Amino acid sequence: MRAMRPEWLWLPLFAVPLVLHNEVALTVLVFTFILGILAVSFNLIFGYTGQLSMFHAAAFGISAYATHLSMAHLGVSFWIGMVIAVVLVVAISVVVGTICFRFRLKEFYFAIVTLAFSEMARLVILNWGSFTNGSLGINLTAKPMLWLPGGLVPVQGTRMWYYLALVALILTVFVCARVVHSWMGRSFAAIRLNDELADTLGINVFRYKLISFLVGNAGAAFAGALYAFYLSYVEPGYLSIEQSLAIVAMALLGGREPVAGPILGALVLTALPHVINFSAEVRILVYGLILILTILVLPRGIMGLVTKRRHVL
Amino acid sequence: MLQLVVGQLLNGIIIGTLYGIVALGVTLTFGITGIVNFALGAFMAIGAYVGWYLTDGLGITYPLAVPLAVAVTALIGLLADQSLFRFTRNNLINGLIVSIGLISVVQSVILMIWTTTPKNMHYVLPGVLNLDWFIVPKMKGVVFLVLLAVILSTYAALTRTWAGRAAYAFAQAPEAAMLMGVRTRLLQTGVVVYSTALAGLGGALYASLYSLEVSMGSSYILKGVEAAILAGIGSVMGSLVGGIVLGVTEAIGSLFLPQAYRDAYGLVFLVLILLLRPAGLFGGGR
Amino acid sequence: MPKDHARLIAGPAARALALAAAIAVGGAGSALAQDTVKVGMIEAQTGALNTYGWMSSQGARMAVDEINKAGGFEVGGKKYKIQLINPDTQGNPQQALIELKKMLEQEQVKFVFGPFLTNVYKGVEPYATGFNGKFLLMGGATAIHFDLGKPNHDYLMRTWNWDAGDAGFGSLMVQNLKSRGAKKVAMLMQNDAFGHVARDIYAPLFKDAGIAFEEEWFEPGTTDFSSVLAKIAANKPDYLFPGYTDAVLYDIVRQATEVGLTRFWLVRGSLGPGLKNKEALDDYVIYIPKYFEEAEKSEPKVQKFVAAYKAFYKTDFPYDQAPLCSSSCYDHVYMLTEAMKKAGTVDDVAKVKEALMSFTYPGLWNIRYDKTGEEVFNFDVVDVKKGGKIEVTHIAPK
Amino acid sequence: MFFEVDGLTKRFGGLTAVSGISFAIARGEIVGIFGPNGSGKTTLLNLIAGVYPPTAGRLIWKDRPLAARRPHEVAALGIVKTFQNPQLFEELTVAEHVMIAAHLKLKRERGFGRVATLLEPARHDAALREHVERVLTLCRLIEVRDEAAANLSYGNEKMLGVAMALMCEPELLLLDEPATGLGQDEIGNLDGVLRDLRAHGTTLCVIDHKVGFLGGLADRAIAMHHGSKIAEGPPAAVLDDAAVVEAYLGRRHA
Repeated sequence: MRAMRPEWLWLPLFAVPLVLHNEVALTVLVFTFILGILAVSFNLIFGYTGQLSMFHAAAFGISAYATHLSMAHLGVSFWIGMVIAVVLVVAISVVVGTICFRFRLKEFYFAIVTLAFSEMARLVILNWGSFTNGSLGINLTAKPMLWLPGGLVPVQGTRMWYYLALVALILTVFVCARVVHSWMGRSFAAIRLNDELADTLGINVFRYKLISFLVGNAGAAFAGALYAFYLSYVEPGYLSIEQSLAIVAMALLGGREPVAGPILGALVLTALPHVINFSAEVRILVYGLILILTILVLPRGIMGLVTKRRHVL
Repeated sequence: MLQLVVGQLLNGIIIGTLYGIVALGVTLTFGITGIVNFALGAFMAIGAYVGWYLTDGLGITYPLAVPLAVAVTALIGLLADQSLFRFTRNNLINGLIVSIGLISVVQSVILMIWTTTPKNMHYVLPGVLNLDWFIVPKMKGVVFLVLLAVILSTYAALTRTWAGRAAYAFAQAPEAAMLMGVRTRLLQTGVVVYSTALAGLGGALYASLYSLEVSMGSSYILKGVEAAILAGIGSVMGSLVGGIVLGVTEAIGSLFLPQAYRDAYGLVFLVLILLLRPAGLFGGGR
Repeated sequence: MPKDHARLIAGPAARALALAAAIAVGGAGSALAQDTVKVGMIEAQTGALNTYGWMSSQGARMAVDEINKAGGFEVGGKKYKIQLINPDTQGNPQQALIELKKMLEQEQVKFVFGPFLTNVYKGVEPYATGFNGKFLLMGGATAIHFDLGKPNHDYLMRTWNWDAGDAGFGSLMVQNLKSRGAKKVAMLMQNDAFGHVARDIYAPLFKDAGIAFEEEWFEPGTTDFSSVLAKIAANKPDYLFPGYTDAVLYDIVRQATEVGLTRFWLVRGSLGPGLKNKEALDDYVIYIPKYFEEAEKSEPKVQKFVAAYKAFYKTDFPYDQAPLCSSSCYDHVYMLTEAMKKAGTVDDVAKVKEALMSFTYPGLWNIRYDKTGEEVFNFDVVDVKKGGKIEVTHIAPK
Repeated sequence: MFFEVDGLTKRFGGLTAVSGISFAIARGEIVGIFGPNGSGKTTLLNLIAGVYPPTAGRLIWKDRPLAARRPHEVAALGIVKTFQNPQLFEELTVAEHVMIAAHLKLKRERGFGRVATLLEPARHDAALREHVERVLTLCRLIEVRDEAAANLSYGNEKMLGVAMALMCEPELLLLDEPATGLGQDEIGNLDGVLRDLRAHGTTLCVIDHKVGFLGGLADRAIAMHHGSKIAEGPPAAVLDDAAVVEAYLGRRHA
């Protein structure tokens, strides 16, 4: 295996748009990649540190709005706007995370309190009409600009977005993999294993829980900005509970590890309704069964079929 | 103004009992099986739809339809426990996801049978009781009394009967309880089914007050969970009080603050309680 | 651990490719069959706000079924059948976008009905605009109103009566309300896209009419309104202006009467809530595009439709908001085929649009399009009095 | 003095788990704390490790009051405690478990510089792995280094707990009933490992109710009963102490 550097395995994905001239399939993949960023970053908190955060959709949505608003009101470019959004989300996460972890909220309590915070965020965005246009949402006409051979060009069209999203996803997986496969990832693992033990082993549980929460939400913010500007529309639905649950489902379905596992979940949940034309009732049924069977039959997700044993480090 | 406040105080208490009955189910299930059954909202919907169908569809008299609806719900609860929850005991996340999956399954079945158009049961007991300082719809009053009675008798049963004490003991110290001869399997199944029955009752009564649509349970399970945590998971009377606190917070909140934020008032309160008193209002150490 | 790392990337890559291929084939497989006209319908069949979309599909399915059973319709000496493509957007912009792309790029659909939901419309609008001139999007979403006539939006038509403007019924309704001596109106609207549009339309209309106006909002999914209604009742408004789907109206009207609010004025929703509470209320004034209960007696066409509906869906005919969408969409399908006959083409979008805007279709409703592409039809103001006595005023907009 | 416990008391509500205990530990010795179940041994250990704050009394570490509040701070100062029942990932290998425990060592060596290592995790891990080898050898786990924890014998599970604690390079290692549930030869093995540890300069404080094992190992014994110290001295003497005999035999004959 030494012969081949693993990163090379991404290469086929770069070839897809060249061989596959299918708008719909590419669109599904673009959404998959962006939601993949969301799921992978969520999994850092959930799969590796063992904290069931319900704040992920909020980070995703807040960033989508913040990116647009900073572009609209500060006149900055998409990329700067995104950085501002990420910073904002991280700042909010510091507050939320500090409250949750200082008070040692665990498991379900953590889930509920983070859920509460994301609901509050949703309600604020929904009702702060003058700023967010409330429930009508906002159409985003601006496009991210990129320096490419040929100067500064706007990212538009499915193919350009495909490559942007793919690179963003690889970046995210790379960063998460680096964190997970390092001493920091081992600290996360220790906390997931048993935070009292981690504590007696000299690991500052509060600090590392917070770090994973911040890094994860920063990933969500990254995804949120891309998603909103690919769809060219942002609405309060981004922060809905359904969205949070969908993210959890992606992580579980894909597999909590290895790092890229959740991408499979994102792929299946994004593509399924479009691949098979179920009637609405059947589709809901299938979705429910997927969740149930994943837990009862595929506890390690789709990846569990491929990887032999659980690799936590 | 004072009259308005007093009126909403009472109104909040009444609405709170509906949260309370769900909270009770949440708290019992969590205490005994270590999972949070989010599908209780779906079971509430089952109770509501079956109750509605029995009365308006089959013309069974409502007072008879309610227990029947509860029975049907409990039966489905038993089915769910044996086929699903049995495998997720004491695994919080798995239990959570499975119950969420179950919600979709239930919703899809309801859609297949009764479509998405909202259902409205004929008025069982129309009209209001007008004490000039407080107006309460008669049916709402009845629902309140029934739910109150059920919650109180559940409390009595848990504290006075052997099975109840066994359940309590188990919630405190499973191993010890097992040594005392508590039959874990049976107890856990019993509690899961009972909590679904409670949800079913809540639903069947709900049907007489509000119109039904498939996702009706989702807001109530959230409120139920909030109430349960508010009170401190594991406390029976607490779940009632928790529900009432939540109901009152919302009712009074909607008076002085925009109704649009109603759902947030309870949440803010919940977070504060959790931070100031992690074990909840009534819980011991967590 | 490079081995593991390798695997974790190989997995997704392989599967992504496989699936992409799957979809690609699926797309290619369904090439245009001869003498079928594909009609798309992009509506929410499930989700919190699915009523309109779901019922619309019901009407469209009926019409398509009837037309095909009758052997199709004839354009330029050739018989065409209709293939209805009717996925579920779940009210989710992402899924709607993908489904619309499927219709336009794989199925080569040229005529799409829907969406009713504003967020869905806004989600697909940027993409749809890129297809301007290549297809028609005939939707009921309030937001469509604001885009009609904009450059590159020739593909848009709005298939619902519009409150505002000269041809709109909003001002007529407000006049009607003023004539009832209303001085103070309290609005209780769902906190979503339409709710806000309604506020923006009616607040000024009330102002012009010299009617005082207060607003309250509630979250979708709310069922108990007693607190906010008590608050509203304390201000003693002459009329309550609640919104806006039957899913909430039944609860609002019932609970309003319980706190002593007995006069209602609605621009969306149905008679159902009013009739159900007829004993408790004094006045329930509602805009209804078509008062079925009455029309059924007088108009054979409506009789036929109701019968057909019962037969097709094997259910009773629910006399409320929903059938209105279904009947209008039933008409829309027929009207589209008529337009194609007039235009003598089933794929020249511009010609068909021109034809659509050139005539009044005498279906269940008398539908025509105004110059902007906005639908106009006669409507009724129905007034339910205490005890269920009903007064109907027929209004035909200019 | 290396480490001193001075009038340490812990009450849980009405129950007094530890009352006014005082003793000292010298560098390099093995102190054994006896006591029947429920005599407050484990609570005492948890108090030292910072798991709970004491109700009264002080801890003195190298002649200074122990400033640390939380266990991880205590561990950072060099006092590490093992768990009575090992807490393990069943799917992780022995070596990986010990790697998890390497955090403190890394922190000591690199401080915040360790953040930089995120850029090249693979490289500095190599150094760490050598250290892991050493610890595993010391704990006689080297043969099973690549076994998943699920396949370990109970004895090795507990030994792995010790290895993880050792990875923190403690100056004072607190062992919570290391011999409980072990068979004779496993105890023999444990005894050997602990003696080796002392030889490497680690100070040990071991609590157990296995009189035989601890009596043979400890340089000095402390006997506890109902939360208080009832005897202290050379193990043999302590074990002959009337009060101690009563605490044990009294119940054995009851």
